[in-house]
Amino acid sequence: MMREIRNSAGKSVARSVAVIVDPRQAVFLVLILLLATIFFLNPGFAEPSQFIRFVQRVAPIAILTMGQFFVLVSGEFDLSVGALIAVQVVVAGNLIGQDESKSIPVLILMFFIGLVVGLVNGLVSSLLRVPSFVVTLGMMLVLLGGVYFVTGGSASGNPADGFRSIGRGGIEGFPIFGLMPWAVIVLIVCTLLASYVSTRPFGKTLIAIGDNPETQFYSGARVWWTKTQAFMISSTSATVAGILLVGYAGVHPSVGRGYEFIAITAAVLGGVVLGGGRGWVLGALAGAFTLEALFTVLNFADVPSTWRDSVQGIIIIAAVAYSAVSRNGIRRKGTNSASPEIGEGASASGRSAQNTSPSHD
Amino acid sequence: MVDAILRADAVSKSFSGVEVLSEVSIALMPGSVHGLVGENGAGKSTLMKIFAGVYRADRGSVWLDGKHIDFGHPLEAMKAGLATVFQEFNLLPDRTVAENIYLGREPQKFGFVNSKKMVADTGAVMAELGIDFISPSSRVSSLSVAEQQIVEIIKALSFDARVISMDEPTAALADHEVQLLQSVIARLKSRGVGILYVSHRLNEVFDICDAVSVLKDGKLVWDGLIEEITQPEMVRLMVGRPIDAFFPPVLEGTTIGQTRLEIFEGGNEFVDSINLSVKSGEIVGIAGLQGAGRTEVVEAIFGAVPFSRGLIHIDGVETSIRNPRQAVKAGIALVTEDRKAQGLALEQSILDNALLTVRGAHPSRTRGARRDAPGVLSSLEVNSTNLGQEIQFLSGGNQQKVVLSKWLLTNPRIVILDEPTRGIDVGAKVAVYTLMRELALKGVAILMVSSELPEVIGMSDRIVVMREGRLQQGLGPQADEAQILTLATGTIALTAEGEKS
Amino acid sequence: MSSTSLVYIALFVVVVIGAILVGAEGRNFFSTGNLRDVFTGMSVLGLVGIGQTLVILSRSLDLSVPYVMSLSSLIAAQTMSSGGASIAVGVVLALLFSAAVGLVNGLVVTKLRVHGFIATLGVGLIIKGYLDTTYKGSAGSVPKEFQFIGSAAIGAVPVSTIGMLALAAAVYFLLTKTRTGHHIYAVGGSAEVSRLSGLRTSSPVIISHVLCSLSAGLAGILLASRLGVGSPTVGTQGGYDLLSIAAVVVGGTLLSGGHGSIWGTIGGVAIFAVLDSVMSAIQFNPFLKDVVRGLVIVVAVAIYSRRSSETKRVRFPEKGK
Amino acid sequence: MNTKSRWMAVIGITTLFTIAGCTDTTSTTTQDTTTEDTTEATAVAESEWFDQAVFDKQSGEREVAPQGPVGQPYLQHINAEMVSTADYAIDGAGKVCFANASISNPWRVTGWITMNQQLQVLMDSGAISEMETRDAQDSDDTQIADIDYFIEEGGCDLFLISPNSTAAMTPAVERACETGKPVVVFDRGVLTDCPVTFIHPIGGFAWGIDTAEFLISNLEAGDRVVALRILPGVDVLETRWASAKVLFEDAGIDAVDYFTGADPAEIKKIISDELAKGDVRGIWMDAGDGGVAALEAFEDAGVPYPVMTGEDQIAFMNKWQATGITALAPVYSNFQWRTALLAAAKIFSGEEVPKEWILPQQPITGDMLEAVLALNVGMPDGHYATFGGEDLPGYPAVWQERLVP
Repeated sequence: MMREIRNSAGKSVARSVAVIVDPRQAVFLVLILLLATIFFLNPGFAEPSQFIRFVQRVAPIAILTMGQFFVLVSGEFDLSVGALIAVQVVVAGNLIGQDESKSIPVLILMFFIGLVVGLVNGLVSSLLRVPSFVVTLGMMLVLLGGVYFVTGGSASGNPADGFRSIGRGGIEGFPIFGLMPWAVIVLIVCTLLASYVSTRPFGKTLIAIGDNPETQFYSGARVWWTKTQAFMISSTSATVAGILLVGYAGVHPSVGRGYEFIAITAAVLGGVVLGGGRGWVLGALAGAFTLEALFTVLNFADVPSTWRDSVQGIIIIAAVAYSAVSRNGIRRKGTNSASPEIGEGASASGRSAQNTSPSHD
Repeated sequence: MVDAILRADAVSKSFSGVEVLSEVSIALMPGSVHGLVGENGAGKSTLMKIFAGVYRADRGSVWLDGKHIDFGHPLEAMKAGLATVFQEFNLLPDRTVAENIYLGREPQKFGFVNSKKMVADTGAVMAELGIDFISPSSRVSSLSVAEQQIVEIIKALSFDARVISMDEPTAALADHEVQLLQSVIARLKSRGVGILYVSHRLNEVFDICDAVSVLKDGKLVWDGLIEEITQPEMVRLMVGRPIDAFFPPVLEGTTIGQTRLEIFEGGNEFVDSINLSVKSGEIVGIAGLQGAGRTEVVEAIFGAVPFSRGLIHIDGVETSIRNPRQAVKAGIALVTEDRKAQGLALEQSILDNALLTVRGAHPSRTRGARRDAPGVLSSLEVNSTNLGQEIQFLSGGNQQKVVLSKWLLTNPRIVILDEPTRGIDVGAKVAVYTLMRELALKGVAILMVSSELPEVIGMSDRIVVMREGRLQQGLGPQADEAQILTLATGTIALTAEGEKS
Repeated sequence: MSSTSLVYIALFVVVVIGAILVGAEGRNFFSTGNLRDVFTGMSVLGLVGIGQTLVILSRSLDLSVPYVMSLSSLIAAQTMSSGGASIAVGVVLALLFSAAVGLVNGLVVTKLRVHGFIATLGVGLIIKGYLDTTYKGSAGSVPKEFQFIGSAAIGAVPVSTIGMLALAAAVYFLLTKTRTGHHIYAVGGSAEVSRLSGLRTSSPVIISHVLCSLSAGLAGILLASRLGVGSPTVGTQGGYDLLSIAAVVVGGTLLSGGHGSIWGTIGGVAIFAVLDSVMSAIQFNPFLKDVVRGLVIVVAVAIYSRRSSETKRVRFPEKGK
Repeated sequence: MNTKSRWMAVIGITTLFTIAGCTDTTSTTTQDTTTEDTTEATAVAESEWFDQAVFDKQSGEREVAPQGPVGQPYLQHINAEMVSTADYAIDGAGKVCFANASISNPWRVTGWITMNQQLQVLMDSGAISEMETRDAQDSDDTQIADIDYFIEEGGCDLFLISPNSTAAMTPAVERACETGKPVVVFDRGVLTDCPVTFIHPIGGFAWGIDTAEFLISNLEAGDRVVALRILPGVDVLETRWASAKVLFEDAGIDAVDYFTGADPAEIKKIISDELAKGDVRGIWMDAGDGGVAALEAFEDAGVPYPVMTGEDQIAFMNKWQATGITALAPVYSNFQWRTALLAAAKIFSGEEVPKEWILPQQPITGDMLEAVLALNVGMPDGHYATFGGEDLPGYPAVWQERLVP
């Protein structure tokens, strides 16, 4: 039924309402309420020109979250994206510098770097059978250490404004919004791409792999390659996020720090189940917006900055607990959800892992 | 007359609004074996799980030794002397046999686990049952499927239970192991233990049960002594329609054509010198004991654990199959022995499962398959209201039908079925057999592995028997069980098991 | 070969290479001071790793440890500042609070069915907020006699490390010789199987979470005694959340739960301690230290997973094999 | 801070839960405690770091003309009480053991580079034989172990310590002192006077005073100032805010503070939200890292630049020059890294050094900007203008390429 809603979501108003009231899609409800709170605390924020700025700001983390989505539904983790963003930001800063003409070649290089990182993550975890949590943790350390080593802890300077305008500038005199940021357009493109890919055989196979990799192996799917592609999507999304961030904020090795956790949290808020097999890319997108909206509410409400982490922690747990418990209510039988598993679907022994479905005969 | 040791009075149970048990009453006498039969979805397992304390009855009451019981937890049931052998394997691969058997009630000394005693006691129980081929301290992951099933049963016995309910205990067992189990059951009967016995193998039910209850759609449709009912009558009660021919005959116009699949001297670390051929339109049955290497052969052909020696020819062309993907591309389909672990993605919808293989191996054909899927599914009578439903909520029979659809949508030239009817109801079995005949008619080459000798004999055009990883000589369709067993067991029974322990 | 023995082979290799590198610097790796440096490096990470092993065995994980450590260091230091008898009170209080956090983690994971990753991340954030708001820097003070625990050593082995190893032994005992231990393995292996075998599947998970927070609390107290004060950042400084998980997996324990050993973790901890000590001794570029750590983690686990690929009984070995 | 709207948020969030159906006790109860503690906590926060005595001391030191060689600020000192180091004198070169907190931020990297160039000079001059460094990577525990290692194994003639935190490092530093070898502490202090000398710029209160007074003099009462702070709990940073906060309150400046982790993206988000709330007239930073992003937020929002205090970080200084804003660049004199080694050399040769070596801490004002930038041509964004290494070998290339040893 969830999937039924998924397939048709957005196609008709009635259905989208159905999505919002569906307990497992609580994220949309939460998002709407948070936005309402923002508008209430600061009516000016509701003006299109202001609101589009908010969207622009969320774009990088939203894109990152959608990338993370593909890794998570396949039952894996990608902890390396934050560090990869830092790398990309610094690469842009140091290689483009003030010479705009270098933008295109460096862009190509950045995407290449991203793909290589994803490829390594994917191959090491799928072929060498190292849990992705470990691989990407190692990759995170390598990338961070590397970027600090190369840059001596600080970039030489910001890249040319022309390059930065991708994340900073936009189309002037755009109807309604005044300025339509490029970042928003990039976000829209990425969203369309992501939701398309996730409904393609690739996307469906990926989710099924997250559910039961052994079955996919016996069904003739290239499990290792499909998963590797997921990691490459994730690291590409990190690259795009990096490009937007270097534009939006400029160069600093600390850009992207902790984004891996934000992205995973956002995806989970959006109904993606860690361990794989369940999730909806638009849910993940909504999760990212929810999280950022939450931060904004906290800013507007003058909650002391030191308390923000606490509120964030509570919201995350509450939201995830709610959807977990409600899903569980629907599945009636609390199978292994009492002991959640890390994304280790691949290594879980087929039989004991599959003991967990209710058989009604 | 003696009182029932276990009695259910008008027990009812519903899941998400669907009533799977309504007003069911049965009485189990001490020292008797009480059969519980019915199609999948009839409510057998649910009833057992209520006895076992896994579920609570919505209405009605359960009485053990005349005491009203309402277990909130499996442990309470076991402690009360009501042990259950579940259909799925409930063992921890990373733990030893003894640790598995005493899980949750490890013997203690000064508050600490007494491992010595644990191993000793396990050994004792096994000795009592004459099981010498499993070591109490070996890891479960190192045991064969049958051995694991036996450990399951030992586990239940190790509670000196007064009632033991067994859900499909022989599903994974080869015939000689079934006999072993039956001797165990006889011993338990003589001790006055009451046994609740769920099985789809009707011969078995008639062999060992004293009384039987037939369930259909959650209701008790027949209850009485085994002498009072005949097998066809029982089938009629279960499926609601008479099944005249249990094994459908070869369809009109089926012709056995060219050799489709041929293996020369195939071998790897599990099997050796495999020479096997299947012609188009032909159904070849592979018989043999558990652990004789049957599954290993089909997994080798399918590339899951590929041959490291020998050649595979398909339609006379040498074909290299290093992994399942290459097999699928070559037009081979494998309906695996373990449906849930290797055949399905349980949290995905019926439709997504039916499209698994196409999406995974032939993405370009997805659009077409997406169109055909509903037709194929309904042709197999997958009785499910909407294809968006998660497959884990379907009965075993329907799940198996979805697995078959998943393969049919790839239009295979060679179909391999490994224990295709394990743990599924009579109706579904017939559907599988019929499908096999239809595929044969279409000229598909079919290779079937089965532990149920009647099935092998009833369906095969040709039978090959495996023992200790090698093929014995082939037999014609007229082979009888005795011939097969002699080939399968060799001179001494249990050799296959013996040398594995 | 068991993965634990692999860990110690790996450790041996690291020590040999390290000794050579240090020797090249004209130093003796096996000198008292250097060994003490290594052992000291093991103590705190070891304590956290022991706890982390328990939660991971029960198929969860704990990202809140750094904050628990900081919290407990502060509670301990502030209570002890009056000296004398208050030392015991401080230790007890710190452990009580730690245990409480572990209890919350365990309940959120089991009762609210929140994945351990999110649950402990969230709880960690909640504590972080409290620490950042309440403490503007280090607080309290630890009496001299208690600081002794952090600095004292028998020969090359610090008392704290001996304590850590004692705890490891105790946990080893718990895992192998008590029902609780057996059930932690069982639930980590398969919750459903354990449930049908009559276990209350939530209790092992909750217990392992409580014990994990307790050992993190102990680590915090140890840090307090070393620092002489409580610090709201001491836990995060060391990055103990991910580092402890890394130590556990380098120790051969499976993240998927149900399989692993405490001595493996100690081995993993030792590997990291030796690495750090060697890299410091040869004045290795600080930025590159993380690169080395990252590579070691991945390579180690890659090697284990190669070896531990489950082997069926071979009936027909390949010729030449 | 406006309690009404805080309550608003709390109510908003709590309703959120109830509607989202999150009625489980854990979350709601914790929710309540959140609100209660908030008020308490902020009450605590007021008093923590502010110390009137230190405030007055540093306020005074700002006015004092530093002693020592002109044009060599790294050798100058303020209100110095000289102590003899004759007992520590050694013949020939000595070995320095440097327990460094970390080089994990641009300021420390710059100092570290300068220090190593200074080391070359002192090694060539035969004052120092070698310097062995252990980097604690921002961990108190590691640095304590490092110091103990040096005591046991270093064969050190002098311990040079840049503490990762003040109180926590005290016991270890005391152990170092007990060896009888000279101990030199710089940047952050320790709670013991056993070190031969403690080298540091005037301090955080001075920073707070300079910056706050600058903003106050360029703003009117009631103006809104956003204070961007890197992270809580670090004394050298907290004192900067503690003093500035007090002055802002007295002057009726409405200052709200945030922690940014020096992440420019975070900084930009915060400023954008603040601008959405209302006009922001001033930006105050406890460290200049990320100051550029703050200014860009104003550009993107299309509102006039604020009055701003950043730091002598090149990125900020360049932006300052480019935009011509009204700004001040307070300094936490980076050249102290160099002074530390020079002090070591003096001690080896038995020259007297100040017991507390207070270095000049001269903020960079608008009229100095040109001159300062001229000395830092081609330096990377993360470089600090008062690195004070202009006369050292390798200048400017080493700093431009940022060659980290």
